[in-house]
Amino acid sequence: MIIEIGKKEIRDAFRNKLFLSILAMLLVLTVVSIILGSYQVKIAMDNYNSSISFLQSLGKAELPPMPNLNPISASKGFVNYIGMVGALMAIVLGNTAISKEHKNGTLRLILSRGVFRDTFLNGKLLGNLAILAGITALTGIITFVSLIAIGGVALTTSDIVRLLLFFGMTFLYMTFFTVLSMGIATVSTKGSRALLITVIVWLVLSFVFPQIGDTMDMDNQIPGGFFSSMGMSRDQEHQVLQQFKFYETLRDGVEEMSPTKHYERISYALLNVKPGFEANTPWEVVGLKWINLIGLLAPSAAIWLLTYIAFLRRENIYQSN
Amino acid sequence: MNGIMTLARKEVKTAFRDNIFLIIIGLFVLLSVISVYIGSSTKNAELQAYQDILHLLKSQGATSLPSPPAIYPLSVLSNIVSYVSMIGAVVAIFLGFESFSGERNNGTLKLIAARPVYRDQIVTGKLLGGGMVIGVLLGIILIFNLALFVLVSGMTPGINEIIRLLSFFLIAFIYMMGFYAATMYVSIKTNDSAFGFMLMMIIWLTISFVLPQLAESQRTFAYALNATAQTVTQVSSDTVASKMTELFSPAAQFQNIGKDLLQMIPETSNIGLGEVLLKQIGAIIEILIPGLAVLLLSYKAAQKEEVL
Amino acid sequence: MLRTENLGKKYGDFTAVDNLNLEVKEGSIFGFLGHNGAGKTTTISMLTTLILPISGNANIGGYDVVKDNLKVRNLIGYLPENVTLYGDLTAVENLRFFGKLSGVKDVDASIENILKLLEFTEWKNRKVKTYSKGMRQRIGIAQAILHNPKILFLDEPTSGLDPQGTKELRDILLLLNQERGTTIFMNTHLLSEVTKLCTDIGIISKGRLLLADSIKNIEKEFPEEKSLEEIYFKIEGAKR
Amino acid sequence: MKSFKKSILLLSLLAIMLVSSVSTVFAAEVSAPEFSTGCNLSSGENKALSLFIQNADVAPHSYTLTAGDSANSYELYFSTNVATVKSMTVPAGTGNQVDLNITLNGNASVNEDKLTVKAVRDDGKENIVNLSIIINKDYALSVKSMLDKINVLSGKSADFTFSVMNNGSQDLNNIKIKPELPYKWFASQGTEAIMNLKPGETGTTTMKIDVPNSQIAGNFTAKFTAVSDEIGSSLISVPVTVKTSSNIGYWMIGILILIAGFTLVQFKRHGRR
Repeated sequence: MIIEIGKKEIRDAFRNKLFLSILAMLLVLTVVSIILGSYQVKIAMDNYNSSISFLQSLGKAELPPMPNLNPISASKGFVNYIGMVGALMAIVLGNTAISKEHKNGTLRLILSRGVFRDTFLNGKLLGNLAILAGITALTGIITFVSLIAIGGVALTTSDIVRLLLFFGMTFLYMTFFTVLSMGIATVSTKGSRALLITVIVWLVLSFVFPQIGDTMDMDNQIPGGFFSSMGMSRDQEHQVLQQFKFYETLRDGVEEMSPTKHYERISYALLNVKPGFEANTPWEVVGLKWINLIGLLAPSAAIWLLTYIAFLRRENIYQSN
Repeated sequence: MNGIMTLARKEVKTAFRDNIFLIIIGLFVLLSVISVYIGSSTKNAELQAYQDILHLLKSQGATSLPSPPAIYPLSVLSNIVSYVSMIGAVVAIFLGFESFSGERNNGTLKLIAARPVYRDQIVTGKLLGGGMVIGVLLGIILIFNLALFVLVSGMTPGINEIIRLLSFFLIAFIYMMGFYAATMYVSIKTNDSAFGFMLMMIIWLTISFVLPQLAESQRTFAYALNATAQTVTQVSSDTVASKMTELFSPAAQFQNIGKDLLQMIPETSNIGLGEVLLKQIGAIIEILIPGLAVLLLSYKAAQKEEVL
Repeated sequence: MLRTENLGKKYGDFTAVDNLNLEVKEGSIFGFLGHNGAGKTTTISMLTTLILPISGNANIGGYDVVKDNLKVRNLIGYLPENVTLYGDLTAVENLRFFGKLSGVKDVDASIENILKLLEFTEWKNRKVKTYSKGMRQRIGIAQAILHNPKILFLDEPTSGLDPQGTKELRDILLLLNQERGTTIFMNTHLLSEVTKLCTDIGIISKGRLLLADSIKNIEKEFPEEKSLEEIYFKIEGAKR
Repeated sequence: MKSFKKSILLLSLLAIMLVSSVSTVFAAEVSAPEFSTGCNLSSGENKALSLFIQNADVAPHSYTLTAGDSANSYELYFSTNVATVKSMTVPAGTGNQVDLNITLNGNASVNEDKLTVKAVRDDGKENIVNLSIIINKDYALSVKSMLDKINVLSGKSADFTFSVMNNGSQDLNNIKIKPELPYKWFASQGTEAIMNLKPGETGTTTMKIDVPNSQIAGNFTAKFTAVSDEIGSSLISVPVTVKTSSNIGYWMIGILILIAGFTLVQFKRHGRR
């Protein structure tokens, strides 16, 4: 039963123009960012190697570390695009999954056929997750192929595991927005309103919260950094920061509420975009960043359970607008 | 003219009755207030730190004291630039995405068209109505910000600052109206308001984030290259590639103007308003042109029969 | 009051209205009959200046619907099918908006009058989205007659209404016709509607006018048919 | 980008400090191999020597710089301001300054060393300057962290213990540990602790470092030097792994379990439908 509903979801999605156009855009962006990234990796690699040999020829022993030149950081741009376009696509997918049934009145037809409501929801989720998984896999393949073909780099096992884990996170991130969107569409009676609300929630989670976090970082307020522009000593810096302790706590709390931030943090760590994780094995990175993994998983699960309850208890789900 | 005003007033009224729209407005105002508050606190801390340093030096008997940090009052408000370019655009989209398709679904578009008003007047009325809402919104933010600015930082803005601030809000208005006009055009063309909305969201994402991101990645790339070789050659921060990419993004242009107007860049902080505007004339035109183009297209599209 | 000559409209290859010749006398209630897709709504849209005919012409109260569209719009009231109005505005606000668009001088007084006439004063300050279908239809009528039009166009006015609502609507229309002398032009596919309300009818099928006359004349013309329903099916059947 | 800028700033400060403390040597058009005084160098110490390249020719020339022929092993590189250079172009009739940066690697085998600096002009002309380098064995200070690696939770503090050794032949006074910490980290205790060490003596000191609440999990390095009145030690890096305090994670899991329980109750009470 679940499988049948899931299959129908997949068929439906590939007839949804909006979904298809966003998907196309996402794929184009993936290709562009990966190709650009691969080229940058290639050029930067060449450049680094020549500058290293130059420094060695000078007898300099302390060589500069490779600054973000690891091959897998080519996916960095991809993190941002998934954060925006991928989330939007997931929202469209989840919203249409529910709202089209309302609109066409097919919800009555399905639920009068001996399908439990939870089975119905599970089938929908399964179908949509399958689509997301397919998209993730596709972008993953594009990344691998272009890294090897264009970047011309040999990936180590660790690199491959890191990339695979990163695509896993991407899947989880998109899943969150699909679940959120399905949840809101289930609770709301009007499909287009539900879409609006979901988009607002997305805006708040993905842009507003991180932006507040940035704004609340004092050092971000002045180009070049506040403390260094004032020539402040570390003691003074600490004193000033002590005064803003409440800020700092608030700022953390705000950022912790954003799945986008969690996704970004764990992805940057996995992709070595942020320095400090080069020496760790992929699994150690996940271990260090487990909070972010939970931050991606727990909200999805919680929203899904709440959706169950809402759907189970509702009597007016058949209304068409 | 009367008809246009009636239409415009109705737009304003329905906008402020819509709960979701009110939430967004609330968010917008709240964010700008928070940002000013933080900006002001930072400036205060900065001044405080300067006083501390002075005190320390005097106690050590130093005779040459450092000059006070160059504080440009308006840079306190600088976070507004990113909020307007981000949420401001979304507000404009929310305002406009049902302007025609919604009325079409209600059947009210037919009712209006059967009254003694011309179709272009309907478009003008809606544009005016949207303009009034956006104007009111920016006005609220302006007042809030000014009040908070004076309250928290204790500085009083001079004539020069006020003129700069006003011209920034004027450009913000033009920027948001551009988005509103584009959304209205999409709304005229499509029946499915959800589709139109998502389409505009994608366009917004592209010009506000994707393109600047591409430009940025080109820029940091050029920088990373130099850092590796440990040769700090003076690279102009704009590479050709990044400049080209930004050309397609009114959002980036808007931010550039905003940074100049709100004294975020020391070099342009003290030059006259006219000079700033002259320097950014290309950017201003770039913000203006797409909006005007879609507006004309809207007038044309509204004449068609299928519009109803 | 209303006259069309060879009025025609095509959408691509599809002929929606084909050489329509109609005349509606002042003070009559004209029922425009036809099944779904016959061209009723297209006709009403041309008459209310919403779309342009590709051939022929039509005039209302002596004004051409294409050349003098603004003058025509002043003469007519129009209620399309399934209008929900502005849900977030109250009845009064909706009416004030449409009244002002029609250039009504003392809007508030006219609204007061209309609402009294329609016995709606009780709910006038509630948001329209809280109304039932019947109430909404009444406000729909109110906006259409607010500016005291000479002729009122109604597109399937009773669709979706319950019998009670249908009867109320009928009473309102009769009242309007008798007290203000408003000419009424209404599209419908419900025969029962026509018999109870109309003085004249036109029957349209596939864009062609099959018959247009007063009910009295039609009954004379078809003596052996007992009801309008039979007459309708006979004409429909004969042309098919 | 910010850290990059910061490090540039730091480097330039360092350069200015070094330049002001060192004598200047001229590399003129003279090809004669003469000795110039170089510098006093302690082990682990960075010094920069300013050299001038004078182009007396009527055409601009590019000079390729090399340094070598020394008994001890040094880390050497040339720089202008803070950028590393291997060659430089000097306009006709003018001179350009270039800094030679020297650090002693390991222990010195000879105490009086020489260094040959060669500037090869693009037309093949060679200028050679011989610098004398005197290794100062009186003062030598080294610092070691007792732990190779430190783990700490964000929002908590960690103790760093160091052993400081006087390897020289003179007393060292007022030895302090100077930290270089990541952004927003702060040494709350131990910065003021002072040690005096006799030659060959080893002392230990502890420093408490607060890691801010806002620090997200990851690997960082904290850098330290020991500084006495007489001399500074070389910089040591201690890797620090920050783990996020688990509270937020447990909260999230707790709420999830709560919701799951609630869902279960709902299903039990109302059944599936």
